[in-house]
Amino acid sequence: MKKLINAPEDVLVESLKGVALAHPELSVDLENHVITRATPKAQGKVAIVSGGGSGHEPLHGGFVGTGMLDAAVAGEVFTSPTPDRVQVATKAVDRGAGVLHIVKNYTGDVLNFEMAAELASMEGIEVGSITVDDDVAVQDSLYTAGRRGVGLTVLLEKIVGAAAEEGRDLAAVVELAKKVNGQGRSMGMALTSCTVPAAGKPTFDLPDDQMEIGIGIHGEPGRHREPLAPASDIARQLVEPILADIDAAGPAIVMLNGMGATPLIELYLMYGEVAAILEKSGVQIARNLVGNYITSLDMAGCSVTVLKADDELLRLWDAPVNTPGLRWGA
Amino acid sequence: MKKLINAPEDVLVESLKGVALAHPELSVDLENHVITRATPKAQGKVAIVSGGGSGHEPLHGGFVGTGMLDAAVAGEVFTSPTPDRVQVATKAVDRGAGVLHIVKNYTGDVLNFEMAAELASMEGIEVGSITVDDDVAVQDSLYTAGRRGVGLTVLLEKIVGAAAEEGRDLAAVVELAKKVNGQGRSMGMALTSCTVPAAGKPTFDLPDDQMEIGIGIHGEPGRHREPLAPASDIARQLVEPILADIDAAGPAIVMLNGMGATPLIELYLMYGEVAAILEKSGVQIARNLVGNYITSLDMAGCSVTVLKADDELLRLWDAPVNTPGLRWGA
Amino acid sequence: MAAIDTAVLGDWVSRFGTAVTEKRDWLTELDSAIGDADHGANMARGMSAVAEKLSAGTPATVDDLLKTVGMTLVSSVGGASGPLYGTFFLRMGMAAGPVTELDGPGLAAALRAGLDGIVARGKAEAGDKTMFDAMAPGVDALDAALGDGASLADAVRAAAEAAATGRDATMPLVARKGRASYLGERSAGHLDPGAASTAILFDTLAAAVAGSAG
Amino acid sequence: MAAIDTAVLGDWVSRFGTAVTEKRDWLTELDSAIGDADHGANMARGMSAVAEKLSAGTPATVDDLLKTVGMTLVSSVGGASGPLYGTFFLRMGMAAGPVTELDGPGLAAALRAGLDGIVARGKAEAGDKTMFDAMAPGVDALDAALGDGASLADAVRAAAEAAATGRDATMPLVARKGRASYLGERSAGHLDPGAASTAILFDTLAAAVAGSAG
Ligand SMILES: Nc1ncnc2c1ncn2[C@@H]1O[C@H](COP(=O)(O)OP(=O)(O)O)[C@@H](O)[C@H]1O
Ligand SMILES: Nc1ncnc2c1ncn2[C@@H]1O[C@H](COP(=O)(O)OP(=O)(O)O)[C@@H](O)[C@H]1O
Ligand SMILES: [Mg+2]
Ligand SMILES: [Mg+2]
Ligand SMILES: [Mg+2]
Ligand SMILES: [Mg+2]
Repeated sequence: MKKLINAPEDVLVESLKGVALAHPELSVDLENHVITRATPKAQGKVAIVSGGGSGHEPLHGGFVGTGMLDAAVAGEVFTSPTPDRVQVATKAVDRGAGVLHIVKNYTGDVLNFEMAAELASMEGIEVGSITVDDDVAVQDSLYTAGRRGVGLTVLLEKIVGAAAEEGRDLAAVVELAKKVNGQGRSMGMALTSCTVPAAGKPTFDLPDDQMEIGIGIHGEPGRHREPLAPASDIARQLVEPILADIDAAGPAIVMLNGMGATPLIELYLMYGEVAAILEKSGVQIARNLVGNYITSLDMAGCSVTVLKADDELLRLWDAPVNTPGLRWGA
Repeated sequence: MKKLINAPEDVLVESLKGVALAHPELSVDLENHVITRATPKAQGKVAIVSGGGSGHEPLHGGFVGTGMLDAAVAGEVFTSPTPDRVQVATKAVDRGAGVLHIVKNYTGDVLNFEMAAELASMEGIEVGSITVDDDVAVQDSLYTAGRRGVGLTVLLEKIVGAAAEEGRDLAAVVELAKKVNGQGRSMGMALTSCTVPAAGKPTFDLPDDQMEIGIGIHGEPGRHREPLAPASDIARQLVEPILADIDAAGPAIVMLNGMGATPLIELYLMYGEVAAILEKSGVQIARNLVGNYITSLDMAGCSVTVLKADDELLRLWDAPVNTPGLRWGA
Repeated sequence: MAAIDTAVLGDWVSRFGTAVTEKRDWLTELDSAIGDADHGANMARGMSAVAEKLSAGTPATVDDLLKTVGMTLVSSVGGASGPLYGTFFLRMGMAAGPVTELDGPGLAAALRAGLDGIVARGKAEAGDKTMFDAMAPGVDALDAALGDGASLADAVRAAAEAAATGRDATMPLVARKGRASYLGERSAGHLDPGAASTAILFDTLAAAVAGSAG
Repeated sequence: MAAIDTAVLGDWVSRFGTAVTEKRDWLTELDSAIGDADHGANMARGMSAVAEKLSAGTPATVDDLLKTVGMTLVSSVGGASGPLYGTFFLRMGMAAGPVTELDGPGLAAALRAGLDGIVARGKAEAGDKTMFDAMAPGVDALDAALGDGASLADAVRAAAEAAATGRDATMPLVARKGRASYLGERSAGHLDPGAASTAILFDTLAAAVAGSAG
């Protein structure tokens, strides 16, 4: 395992220490692994908390700041945080107007955030919750854990964060979150596995001439393994299942996301391929993000997220945001 | 070779196509591989052109925009661009006040930009030039090619870009560039080699338990190979040679840069280690950058840059910048 | 021996902690194949927090002991297994109440309550390829053995064997819950990591009961 | 044969292009060891641009031909080798002037001018481990052979041999110029890629002259 770390068990806290030193505009609770804004938002506004296992940076800690999250709770690598810590974050940021929990749809995240919401309501804090489930690699069904939450989480945190900043109430913010979740879908692929520090070796073996299609963001192997293909072919394999799942014709926000170890030169190349296919299919890319926004440690690969957008979503997208990971208008 | 590409020979142009689609605020000349601002700066202001081999993204194309570069010229991967293309960029952005060429100190870049400056002066464009040479891994000497230009280039482009935006004249901008270059130093290391698409395999072999200290940004092997060490030890090996080369006590701008394949969780951890050593040595980190800013394709590893700063540099650093790779205040 | 006291339950918890720590790499290996490579680390972290919590001394009542274990797991593990195992111990403790020992039926009822808690949280059904598939056969076997008049020691041994069989039976299943479900058909051919740790849970229970009898 | 015309020079350029393209992987391999793994790609790209440029027909005069080659290299290669080889051909052409053929001394003077151009741009000295270390011995050997009364064909063959010897002699050197200099002591033990392409340059010159004589 080749990583810039000391002991595997210290990775999370030591990385959070670096975040604290690098970002005086954030407050980092090293005991509870909670990142909040150093300057809280105004009283009476809905607060937004997200969190989950670590290893997806900049998600979620890198999206704490004006116009996006109020707090992020960082679990161990790929392990959702515990309810008591989510509750610490929830209490810390509540400004009297309730708190939205943004949860990625994994059994662990869902259960821990559920328990946290129970704790919060016991303390009289109103909690709303959205479970993001945008990954078309996974079939949705009443009898399974359902689709995973992946790339759309980034877009949702931005848009919902802007709405909360505007002063919408909790019900309206939850409503908006549901709308975004309903209109966005993602699909990812990997060229290599990632290596969980505590495990010390790659989660799966992938021969030099193979790739995984339909991976998640935790080093889970994908739905199927295929011979390595040109970027244009990979783009097709990512975009087609998305367009088969939602009617995305019209304006959209599109993210071409890197999984952590793929350099920007390749991500832009992939974006070119993806954009070409989307435009041919009637998707009109109104806004885009290209880069590493929701990663899977040191996995090489990428994912595509398409969010059907209307004027409201575009306006909220364009609203000022000031976080380590996304910043404009501020 | 596992990359999100089509044919190796098309990587550069196809990646530039993606940049063009992703960034309507930029103009991309796909024939000459030149990226400029879609809206040029005001007449009478000094323009800034940089460039070099590709494979270091976001450098340089990702730093084109208000407050930073006017144009970037992208050579083939790790190969400096040709003089005629540098000249195309120079002519395109000259607003009558002269053009600064920011050149990283590599024989190829120096020679091609030198010839480009000759072409420009033949066409009556005043060109100033700064050769960035900040890499303390390489010994400076009159009889060698001298130190390489690495991480400091990012900081210099930001600061000098802000000065040009303010309306300083070419002589003053060159003067400032020299000052920055004199006060900044960098040092890098690699956990893995990168793979040049046209070469198809890693530039060097690095066993699983070894690392390279003192690498550049072109997959050049470093000055020495060592057993893999904990992050705290690596931090020491990067910071000490910098502090041995310049007296950096007092305020500084510090960058902890990823080489392309190292995820943010590790970069923040390294930043924590580096910051601790620097603070202990009397360096007071006034501003910082943590992330992938000047990369070496898919190399895993990092570099540290320390720029001794005064009020002038900090003010220029804080000035608004609006580029794909760096953005604040805009 | 017809009943077990808090010392035996404490011994169970401690043996479980030792065993998941010893088998940590194996559990993580199983989770690498169809999950996210952390089940061993999760269980070891949780049970070492439990050991630390109990190092001051075993609580005097069964419910205090089991609820402490449950709360500690909930607040130290995270992931799916944290709330699930945490709820298991919490519900076990709530079912047992403020007693100082459990007889066979009492133990069986507490375990059944723990199992129900896991189902209430995670909605797993038989054959979903989860810890349920080791735990339900274990609890059923305990009920059956006690019903057949077996001694407590023999009954928990039978439960441990049934849990192990249940664990092994997860091998061919296609997962429908948890992370492994994302793999679809590819999840078949691997043991479920949570079923594996549950088999350890029952095995260490049998060992603790046997140890106290010896 | 005491002189070579533009057809022979055109043949040289075309042979050089073919040879660097054939040896592209080897040149890149050499550049991987002590540089940035692109010398093969650079030379192949440049010489294929030259071939394309000349496909319309060989210019009528020596200076036109060589300057076209030089300008094309400058504007298609980049890196260190682009301006260096480009300057080499540009200066060769300028020294030759608008003639239609070069005799031995004319060729030697043109090559010397090219070499001087490389030095003017790159400031390399003997032993710096660059293309200079193959080129200077080649040009010196040509002068010496012609001075000894050798035929043009024999003289360029001697030059090619000297360039190859010069290339081989770069092996133990510690680089002081170009990218390889960053490696310090670690650059010793490897051939310099630019010296390797320069040896090919002289070898194909000898082949072109021999071909025209045959
Ligand atoms: N809905 C569920 N009901 C019961 N058990 C479940 C459920 N989902 C997951 N599990 C169990 O949890 C185990 C995984 O635990 P662990 O790896 O610690 O958590 P995570 O999946 O969050 O990484 C699975 O092997 C499975 O036995
Ligand atoms: N200052 C110099 N003078 C002469 N030749 C040089 C000089 N610097 C580099 N070279 C030659 O250039 C070769 C490298 O060319 P190439 O790999 O194409 O360019 P780059 O080093 O820019 O990648 C070296 O092997 C060396 O022979
Ligand atoms: Mg997990
Ligand atoms: Mg090069
Ligand atoms: Mg797991
Ligand atoms: Mg080279």
